[in-house]
Amino acid sequence: MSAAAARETQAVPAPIVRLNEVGISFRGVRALDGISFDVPQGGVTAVIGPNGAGKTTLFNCISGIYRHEGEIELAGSPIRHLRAHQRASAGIARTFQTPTLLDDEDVFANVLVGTHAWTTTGFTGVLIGTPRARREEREARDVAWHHLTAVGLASLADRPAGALAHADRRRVEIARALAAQPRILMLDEPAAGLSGTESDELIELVREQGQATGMTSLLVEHDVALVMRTASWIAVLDAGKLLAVGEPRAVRENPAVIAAYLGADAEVVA
Amino acid sequence: MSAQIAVPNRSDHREAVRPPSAPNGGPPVRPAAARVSFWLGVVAALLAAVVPFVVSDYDLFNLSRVAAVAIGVASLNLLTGFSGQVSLGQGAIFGIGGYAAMMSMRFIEMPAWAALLVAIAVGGVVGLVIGLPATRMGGFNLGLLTIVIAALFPVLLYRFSDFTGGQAGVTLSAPALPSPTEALTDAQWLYLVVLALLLATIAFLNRLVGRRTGRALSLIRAGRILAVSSGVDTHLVKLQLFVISSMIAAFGGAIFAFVLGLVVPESYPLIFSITILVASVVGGSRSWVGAILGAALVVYLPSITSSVIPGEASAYLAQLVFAVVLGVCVIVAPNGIAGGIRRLAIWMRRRSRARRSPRTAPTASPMPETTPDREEPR
Amino acid sequence: MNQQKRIRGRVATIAVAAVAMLALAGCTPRAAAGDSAVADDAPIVIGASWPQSGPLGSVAPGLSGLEAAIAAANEAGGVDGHEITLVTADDAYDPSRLVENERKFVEQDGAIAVVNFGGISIAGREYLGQKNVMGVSMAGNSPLSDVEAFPMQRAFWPDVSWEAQLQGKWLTENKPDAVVGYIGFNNDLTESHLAGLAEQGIVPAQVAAVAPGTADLSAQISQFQAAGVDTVIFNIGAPTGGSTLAYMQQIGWKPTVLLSSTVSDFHTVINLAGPEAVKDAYSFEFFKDPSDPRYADDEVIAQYTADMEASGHDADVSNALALEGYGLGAALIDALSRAESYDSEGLLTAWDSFDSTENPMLRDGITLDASAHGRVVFQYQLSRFDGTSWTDEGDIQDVRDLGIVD
Amino acid sequence: MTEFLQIVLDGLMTGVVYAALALALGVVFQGTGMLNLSQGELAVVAAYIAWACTQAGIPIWPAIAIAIVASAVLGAVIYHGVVRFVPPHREDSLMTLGVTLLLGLNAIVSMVWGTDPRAFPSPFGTWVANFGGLRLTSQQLGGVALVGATMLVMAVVFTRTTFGLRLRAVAQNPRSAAYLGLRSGLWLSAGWAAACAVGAVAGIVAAPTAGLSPAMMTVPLLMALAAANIGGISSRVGVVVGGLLIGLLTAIGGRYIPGLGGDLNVVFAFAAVIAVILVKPAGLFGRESVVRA
Repeated sequence: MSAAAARETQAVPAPIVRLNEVGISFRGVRALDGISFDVPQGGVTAVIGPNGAGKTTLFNCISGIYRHEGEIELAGSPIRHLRAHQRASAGIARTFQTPTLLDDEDVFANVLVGTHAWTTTGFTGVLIGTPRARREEREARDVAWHHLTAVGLASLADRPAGALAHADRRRVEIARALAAQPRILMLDEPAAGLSGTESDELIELVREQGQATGMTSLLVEHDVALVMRTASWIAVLDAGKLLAVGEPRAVRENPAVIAAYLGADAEVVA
Repeated sequence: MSAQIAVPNRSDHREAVRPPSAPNGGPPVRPAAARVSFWLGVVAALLAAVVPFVVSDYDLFNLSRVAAVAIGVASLNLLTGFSGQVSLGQGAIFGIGGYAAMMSMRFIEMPAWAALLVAIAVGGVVGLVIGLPATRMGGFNLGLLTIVIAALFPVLLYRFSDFTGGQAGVTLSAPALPSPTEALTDAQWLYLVVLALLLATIAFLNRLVGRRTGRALSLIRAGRILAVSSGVDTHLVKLQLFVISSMIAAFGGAIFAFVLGLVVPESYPLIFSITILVASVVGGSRSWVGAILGAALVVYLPSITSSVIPGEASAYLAQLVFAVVLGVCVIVAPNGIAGGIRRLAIWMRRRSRARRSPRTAPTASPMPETTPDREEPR
Repeated sequence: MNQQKRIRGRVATIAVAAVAMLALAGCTPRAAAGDSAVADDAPIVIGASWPQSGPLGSVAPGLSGLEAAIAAANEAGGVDGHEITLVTADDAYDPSRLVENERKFVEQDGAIAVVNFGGISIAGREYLGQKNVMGVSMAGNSPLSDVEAFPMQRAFWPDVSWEAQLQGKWLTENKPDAVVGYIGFNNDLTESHLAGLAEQGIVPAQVAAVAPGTADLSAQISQFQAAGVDTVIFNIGAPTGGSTLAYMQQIGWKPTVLLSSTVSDFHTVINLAGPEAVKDAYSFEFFKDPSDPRYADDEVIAQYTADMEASGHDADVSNALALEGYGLGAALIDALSRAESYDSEGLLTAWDSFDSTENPMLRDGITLDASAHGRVVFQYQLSRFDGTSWTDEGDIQDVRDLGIVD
Repeated sequence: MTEFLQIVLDGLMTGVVYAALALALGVVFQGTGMLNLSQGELAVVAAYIAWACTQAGIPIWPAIAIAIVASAVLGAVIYHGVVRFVPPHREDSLMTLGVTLLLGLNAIVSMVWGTDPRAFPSPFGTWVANFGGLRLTSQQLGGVALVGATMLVMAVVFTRTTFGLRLRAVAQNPRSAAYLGLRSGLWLSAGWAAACAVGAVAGIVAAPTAGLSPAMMTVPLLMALAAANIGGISSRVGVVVGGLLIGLLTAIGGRYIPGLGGDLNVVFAFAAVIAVILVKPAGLFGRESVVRA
């Protein structure tokens, strides 16, 4: 199926993110090739695929870490020319495969840094302490506190982040990403290293946030069962190419997906 | 290109997330420990202000030197401790500030305050020039770039001796900051002025790292990917950081020159720049108190060890002791003396808490390897 | 466990208290600093801030010599019954430590004079002037001749530019067509030296001004050779001078070599280069070298050696700098013995009235003389190295007679 | 032309010392993340040990062997006794530790052997090779041979032996090496030992020319830092080429660029370094790490 055809058949009414022929090569190896699909506004969209399919690379393209080919639109405006930090300010937030925290700062500070994306005070504003800067600071702390409470870690606010258990690190990272008040939140394998209930709780948390604010979640995940339970829209990558995109049921039944991705282990999906 | 992106509906959903009523009493605004250290800082500052009426002019001279060096160390703390950029050239910028101030006083006959402003401005320009390539580098490369600047600075001072006075440097025929009143000697007045400037610098820096800008620095320190993904324009922030840090270093250097009454090339060899880094790390690079402690250590320790240790090879034995003390500090207190003291304080507080409620407390669990040592002095 | 913790807590408390005590003990209370005039039998205090470590740690033997001279004088009953107390401190060739030391000497020890080694003495001139305390530096740097602006500062070695003029004069007379190459440090000593040469019409065709610590000058030597240099003037100390001479010897390049007096001693140059490499080099000398075989039976050197050994500095005996420090000490004692009062003013007046005064450091026939420049040595002996020893060439030359200094 | 070639040769010969020192820096940096500012002083210690051995009547070559072995042991001891206590990500602490080692070793050398420069006999004799108007001293040729041989040995050890492979595994990723059952501490101290042995060769090659003194390696260390940068500190070939390049650029810059002279010639070399790292931050031979989250 050609990319254009895919778009035609799988187009969604109001995409928050629209990928158009996104591609990238590393030392001649084609890591992503002509990826085009839409991420619908709201809800949870998952990107799945075997190891090395290019899922994290795709995240890095969307968030602007890599210079990529093709165009990406966020809420209808092209963002290809925007650098990573500008895309973050435009409303793209993300987490990482292994949670990266400021280990020597406390948990609250770790969530507070997330607000950087939507606050604007610069060096001069901070030094002079304008009323606007103070208002913004107060607002940032409120938002950070809200999300820290939401992930259930308020009681650990003054603990150093370096001393947290893995599950709590994930939570702090998600609280940080939420504190950025993104329009789209990209979660890179949020369930890795978590128990079933823990990961369900996390996804539920994100989903609630999406319902409250209209935020879209984009998820890279290995746990196919989890994806099938939670995602309303799924894109499948294999070896840098888009295999299929659509609703979970449609994807599950797509023969190309079953052949390439699920292979012999097809019953996992069922 | 402006970082301001039109994001419709942004404010709408911000309203939505506003907590209806902050649970648990809302975000922790200022922990009790910070309040304690604030008052401790006030007491220390008051004590420092009383000192000139107690000790001799000679001691005041040394204390003034410590304060001036501390400003330089604090400027490096901003760079190294708070944003993770290790610079080995801060001593050269310190020296450039000294030369800028002394030359504008000596040759253009500026008043001292104007000379300080000139030093700050020159420091800013130098910071910009270093910052432009430096923002593209990190770690090892930045270390090299700055070590070159430090190594070349004294050579250039000799090379352009018509301008810089060569070995004789630039001297003032009268104290840069003479006492305005009979009641205070020049040394007392100078000390008080330098102390006030140090405290003002620290207040300024503390403000800078406390709010949004400080968070940007923390993100940069944690890594470029995290920083840009969180919306930090790392190039811009690093450039601003270099400019600000260099301005403060030059400011400290100008004050140091005023304290000494002269600038000569031998004051700023490569080892001086390295010493500033040592002071920063050993004192505690994420603490302003650490900057003062580090400065005191590098100013006092060599003289103390060489006066305490008698005998033929005393100078090198003193150097050995100095090196061992520094090495032990680096290993025992990875977050510097200030970090070590903080850790001790936390440990003692926990211990007393544990003693009060022996059942509930998980009793003196070994201290976590990393403790938050964001200092809020004063 | 609990016991252990309590002990640890106590240790911490004690440690904090101890640090606070130490900090306080390090300071001295504010008190009216007394007059620096010396009571009847009180010791005369002289401070010496000298590089004993750091980039110029190798000049430390100079201080040993000074200490030996003072110790010997005290052994002999001091000056008119007054013992001389020499307070020393390491400045690691760091100007701010030098000033710190000087302040300590003056404000806490009551020193009437401060002795330094080198160019960084410039840093202390202003302060000593304010406090009216005499300063003596070993250095030959030209800025230290500025007695008018800094009336309390004196220097012991002659100005380097004078010797440069002697070299220039010698070249014009003996080798008028010389193509000169110059090797020196990249500091004001080189500047003063080149200025002195220019005064006599000598402009080196090639100048290598290198950073201290540079050792490998093979590229510079190639450049000299290619430019047809046939005379090389060295004003560069250890290790560069010695290793460069050795390299020239090895590649078989033998231009006329002129060594500056302060870089012509056995200890730092000749032993390093090997005597063969220095053979037939010229130097305008004013001080003796205790390592030079020609002084093996010299009485003054024997006395110097005995004094060094008596004061426990025998390790440095063979170092010419130690002898120069000894000479500086002897000059101070001589001035003190003639001083009318044992304070800065008295010492300074006496220092400014040397008149054909003998000094153990100086070569035979050379004496100390007072002058308006604050310098005290004006005579040089042209010498040639014969492979084992420096031998005299012609008579002693006096820069005042030659019109180099008025 | 002859002069130019001669200066090129002289520059390259000087660069040999930088190359060896830079190689030592690279090995330590890769293993422990430490920019070891004391590497030069460690080389000085080695040279003094060799000299002390000759003073004690041991012939020059055995003395050199003893010095190299002693340096290796010293390196392992320093890693084991001091460096391993500082975590690899604390760049600033590690650099400070390097400074304290530098000061401490300098003090010890000064106390034991004094600060006066001493003549260090060339192990290669004092002959000169002349060819086509150019000349090389025995010391220059021998230095090249010795450093070259050392590098060859290093290359063989690193790429052809299990010892070297393990060393590289640990250096590149101590944590995953631990999973493989390699005791990273042991291997990292082996890395330090190897680095200090190479550094010792640098010191011994430099000493006859420079004259033995505690500050002998200060300038070469600076040049080695530049060499490591221009070539890429992660590449063993890179640092060696970098060292030769820096020696060459310094010599040529001092001769042919007016106004640089013998002290600012480093400016030219460093300007080249900065130009290179702006274009290629990992250095000429360094592997560009692909940005990954």
